[in-house]
Amino acid sequence: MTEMRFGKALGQALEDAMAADDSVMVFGEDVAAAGGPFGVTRGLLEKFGPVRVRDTPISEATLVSAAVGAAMSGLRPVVEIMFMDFITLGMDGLVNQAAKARFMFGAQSSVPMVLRTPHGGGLSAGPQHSQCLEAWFAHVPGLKVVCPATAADAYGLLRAAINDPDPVIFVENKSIYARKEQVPDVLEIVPIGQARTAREGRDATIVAYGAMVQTSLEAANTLSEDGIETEVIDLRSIQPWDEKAVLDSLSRTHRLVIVHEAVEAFGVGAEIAARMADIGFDELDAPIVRVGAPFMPVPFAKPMEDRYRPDSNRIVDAVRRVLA
Amino acid sequence: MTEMRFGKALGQALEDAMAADDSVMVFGEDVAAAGGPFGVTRGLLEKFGPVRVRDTPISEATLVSAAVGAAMSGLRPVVEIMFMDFITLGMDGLVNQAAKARFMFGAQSSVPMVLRTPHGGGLSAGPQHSQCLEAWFAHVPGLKVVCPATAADAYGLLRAAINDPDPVIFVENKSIYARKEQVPDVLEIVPIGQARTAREGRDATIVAYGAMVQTSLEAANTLSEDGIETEVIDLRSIQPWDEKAVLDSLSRTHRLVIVHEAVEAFGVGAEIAARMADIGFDELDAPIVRVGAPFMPVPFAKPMEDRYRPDSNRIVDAVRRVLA
Amino acid sequence: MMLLVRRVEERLSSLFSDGEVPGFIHLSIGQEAVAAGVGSALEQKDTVASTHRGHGHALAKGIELDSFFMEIMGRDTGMCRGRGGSMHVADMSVGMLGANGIVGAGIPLAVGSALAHQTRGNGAVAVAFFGDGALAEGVLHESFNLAALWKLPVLFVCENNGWSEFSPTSRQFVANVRDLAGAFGIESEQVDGNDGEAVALAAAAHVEAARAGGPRVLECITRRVRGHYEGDPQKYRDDGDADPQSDPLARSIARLRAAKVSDTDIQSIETDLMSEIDAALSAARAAPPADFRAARADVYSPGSAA
Amino acid sequence: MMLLVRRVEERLSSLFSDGEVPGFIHLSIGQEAVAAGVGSALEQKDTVASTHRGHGHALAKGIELDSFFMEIMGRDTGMCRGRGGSMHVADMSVGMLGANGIVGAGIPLAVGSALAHQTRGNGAVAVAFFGDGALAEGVLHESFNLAALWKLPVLFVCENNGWSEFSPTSRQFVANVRDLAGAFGIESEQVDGNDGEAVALAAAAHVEAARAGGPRVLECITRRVRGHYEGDPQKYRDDGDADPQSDPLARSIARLRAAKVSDTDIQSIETDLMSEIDAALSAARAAPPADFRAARADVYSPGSAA
Ligand SMILES: Cc1ncc(C[n+]2csc(CCOP(=O)(O)OP(=O)(O)O)c2C)c(N)n1
Ligand SMILES: Cc1ncc(C[n+]2csc(CCOP(=O)(O)OP(=O)(O)O)c2C)c(N)n1
Ligand SMILES: [Mg+2]
Ligand SMILES: [Mg+2]
Repeated sequence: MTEMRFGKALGQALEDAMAADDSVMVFGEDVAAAGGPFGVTRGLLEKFGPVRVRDTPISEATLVSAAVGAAMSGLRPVVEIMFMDFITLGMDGLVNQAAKARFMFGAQSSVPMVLRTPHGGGLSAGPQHSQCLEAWFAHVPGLKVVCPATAADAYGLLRAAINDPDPVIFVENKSIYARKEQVPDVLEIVPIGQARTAREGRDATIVAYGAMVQTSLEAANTLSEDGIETEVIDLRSIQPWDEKAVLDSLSRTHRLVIVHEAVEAFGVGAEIAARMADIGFDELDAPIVRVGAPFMPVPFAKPMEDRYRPDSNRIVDAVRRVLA
Repeated sequence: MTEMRFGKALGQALEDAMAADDSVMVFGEDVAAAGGPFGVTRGLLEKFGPVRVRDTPISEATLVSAAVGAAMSGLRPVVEIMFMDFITLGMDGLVNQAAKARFMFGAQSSVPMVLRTPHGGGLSAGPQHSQCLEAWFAHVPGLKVVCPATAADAYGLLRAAINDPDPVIFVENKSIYARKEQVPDVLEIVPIGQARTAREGRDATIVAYGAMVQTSLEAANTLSEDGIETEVIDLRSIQPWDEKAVLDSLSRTHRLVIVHEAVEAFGVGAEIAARMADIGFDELDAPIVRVGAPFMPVPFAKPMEDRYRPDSNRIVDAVRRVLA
Repeated sequence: MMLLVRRVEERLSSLFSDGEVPGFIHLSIGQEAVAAGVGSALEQKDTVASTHRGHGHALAKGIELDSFFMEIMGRDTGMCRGRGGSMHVADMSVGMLGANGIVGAGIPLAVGSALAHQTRGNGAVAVAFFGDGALAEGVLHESFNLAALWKLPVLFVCENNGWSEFSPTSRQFVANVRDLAGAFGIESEQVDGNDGEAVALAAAAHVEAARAGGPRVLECITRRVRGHYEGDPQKYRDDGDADPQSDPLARSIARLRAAKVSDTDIQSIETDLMSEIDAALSAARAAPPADFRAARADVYSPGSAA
Repeated sequence: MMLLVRRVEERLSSLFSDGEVPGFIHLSIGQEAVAAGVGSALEQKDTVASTHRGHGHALAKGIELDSFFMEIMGRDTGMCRGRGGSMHVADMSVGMLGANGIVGAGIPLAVGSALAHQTRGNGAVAVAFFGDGALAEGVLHESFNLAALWKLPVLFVCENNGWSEFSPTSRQFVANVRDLAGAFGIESEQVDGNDGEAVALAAAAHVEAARAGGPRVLECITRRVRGHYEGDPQKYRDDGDADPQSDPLARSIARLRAAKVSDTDIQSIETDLMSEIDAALSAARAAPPADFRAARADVYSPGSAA
């Protein structure tokens, strides 16, 4: 095992993917010379040169669509959108072009592109620099959506995303870029679509992704002190998501809590809950409870933002509710 | 009662709103001289002149944001986006500006704008002219989302949306523009956020909105021949949605089916199901079943599109499933 | 090529009236010289991103006629297996990256394609076709800038037919293409888009310049003879009938005659074409309908998760 | 005004280092002449849409100092009740439509505001501030076109400080502002953005022209003295130290001196200002923290459904 930061694992994945495949290129605002706003792409320009690693103007719409066009013409572009909030400017390329090209052209070709983007709060960055918008993309047939919770998965899923023939939205929680973790000496590719059991437990299932996996594990530890053993499923991949893993866990625990940092209403958790209220209905011994952000923009002031983001107390309360 | 087309009711609402309030203005691509791609805005230019009714260039991003700026400066703009698919180009103005302005500026002002846009298939218009993307907006705190099912509501909800101090996304199903209906002689404003019981029934509840309300009523009639009486709740408003009306109905029927034309996965129905699997759990006697489009882009060829769009057979099957 | 596009679209027009073609179709009758002229300047490895009015661009890039008709008529054997229709005709094998239902969307796609060509060093050029209406979309600006900044091998072709749907260009866009391109240091040229030879010559020059590195802009002034879409009653329009002198096809035939091509030869080209079209149409009519299950299975690549 | 902006931002810089200001802050030190000069040309009814670097624009439009500090320090009594912070300072009562976290987003907002002014016939002008980095965003193009087409009363002010975050303008944008505006038939002027008087004069002329009908563009060449955000180590930068001669504040003080304003008078302005700032800061420190429940209640208008 070695110690590695979450952000560094991403950079390593980019480096290894670029070394393995000439057609992988990286572009985005300040990703080359400056090494990225969060340092993820540091060193790539020096290693792979200015043809394959490019700083771009502030033109999100064209960056995204150019990635689509490049992917249709033999490259595997990895484009970065500096904050997920700015993806509002690049929706057409993703939704009307990348997502549909394979289907709409009769499977003549795929669009092997990756869009990396950070979501989430914790930096007092305010309402336009903190949003979690992944639910939008999960609703769009043709896109895949991934969100790693650990450094090992950050590496493994990003490698998988780059290898994937279809467009992948790769979401990184910005509050954990600097977090250090133990990772295996040899990092492995992690297939898209398979959840991970982050903790086993018999009493209730928590489904989470991204930074909230760690928060859920903290909640599980707290609950464990009272003899309540929760299983924590790290979804890893949101579209497709591992329905079977969730259903299997639910079939053992019969109680379900779903956690994400995104706004609760109409979020990713809604689909998981809805699906389990259908195919998992007979397994349910209690209401399905979601823990997400309240229905409001992300507030700036630190105490407000702290209260806004789901924390382990809220998860503990939710688990207690499904066990009541 | 008089006969009126769905599209005409919308035009009437615009006309009455403009007559009632000088600050209401209408703009969009080909809405003035040509009267709108579906004829909804026909006659407005002649009645209210080229200052208040404007044809625009094809610049969706700027049209949406200009509506926001205009609404911050004393107007009540009604902007049209010709097909909902093109809203991908105007997301920033909606999500980062309109939705957040009131909150983010400490409630100094609201953004009284309406964005009208048609969704849905049925015209063989293909993957980029048929999408139902309302779930995206329902996930964004600060936006309201409305989708009428009848001509009377088309009128009443559009008047309410224009009067509303907050930004409203007004979604119109394009397959019913030309449908004729009986409407009261005097059309009334319909408050946003209140569902309508389109049909009473004791055996199961169907929740639907937009064009699918009619399809659900057809399904209910079919079921009624077998003695199954379904209640059909027309949601009317998606954000906010009338949780109480749905819960009340569920508390009587104990069985729930949710129907929309949008893709089922991560759609509006997911939130309703998730919410009922939480607060309505004790009322549920059966799995919650959703009927929506399959997880694929809207196909072009007519037989494929027909199979893609939910029809009353699929709704009948779903109701039978929850009654099984 | 012009003749092919014309006759194909005339046939589509009557098929549409007869209800054999579903959805919206946007014909380029009167504008064929643009597609044919630009197409003549391209190699197979070059790529094209097109518009909602893309039949001509697609045919000129070398797509196959049978599967074209099949697509527009929604058959399983259509080039897109009946999932896209008229607005999405595409054939990756000949570098036709697709007609596009989103105005302006082809512009940054072509820029991306050019980025791939440049990065891979394959000497190919990407072409973006777009109408005068698309001039108002912000991606044009972003794409001009990025292409100029990175010296990408891309040719921007503005097909200026004077109309955006039901509105004349003058009520849509105030800049002219040349000044706009010039602001980005991009060389541009305006040509008579109804003169096939002029388009071909200009396109050849600009394609080669773009291939050598750096974007070019070609504006082709042309005329939309039909309505915006088939079935458009065009009540908004009173710009007179098309001047027969300016018809690109008539001009090109006149040129052939002037070059002493005999009427019989011209007639035989036409006859061959018509029978090709007839054959394609019969094949399309006989083709199986689009396959829903196959479509459902093609949202993602096989073997990939989902 | 320049002095106010400078001293306020210097104070913010030290507050930020001390951890009293959360989040990101982008200072306009060295660029004050733009805000002050343009602000001096505006009336109360005029509106301003600004950028992430908007403190100066806000102060110059007449926002109140106490609630400004309170906002940036996240207090309930801040102008935005602690929900927006530095990147969202706004005061509708003085026509300050907000700083903005989205590069370029203020441009079409100002166009919309100008549309309201024109439609209501109230004789007001809207101003869009934006940086050189925003030149690459497509909304600029769309907004130039719409404003020119509709002859809207809007002044576009490009604050060109040579940098977009960590990248120089030359690696971002190839067009120049004048040619770009010119392509749309919009008159523009480039001024020394570090010369308060020059900015004020030019702004006054263009604001009045815009008021009479039709957009104008003013490009102000200036210098970002600090990093992109506070805490930016600026390793990427080697464009030398700021030339003290070009400092807008020093120049404006020199001008005052040349106009025979005495050092004591200048000193007393400064002293007054500092005590105003001290007072605002004390008030902000004493102010109650932002109120979560009130925030939750303010997503929609009261009484409206939700
Ligand atoms: C983003 C977007 N906005 C609007 C439309 C609707 N629309 C289709 S074609 C068209 C006019 C396009 O005009 P132009 O680019 O000149 O092409 P032409 O039809 O003249 O070939 C419009 C507004 C669209 N398809 N996409
Ligand atoms: C749409 C969008 N893209 C990217 C960013 C990140 N970002 C913030 S400021 C900035 C540079 C802006 O440069 P410029 O417009 O010149 O303003 P300056 O910082 O120089 O005042 C960038 C890229 C953003 N906030 N919004
Ligand atoms: Mg045109
Ligand atoms: Mg700058």
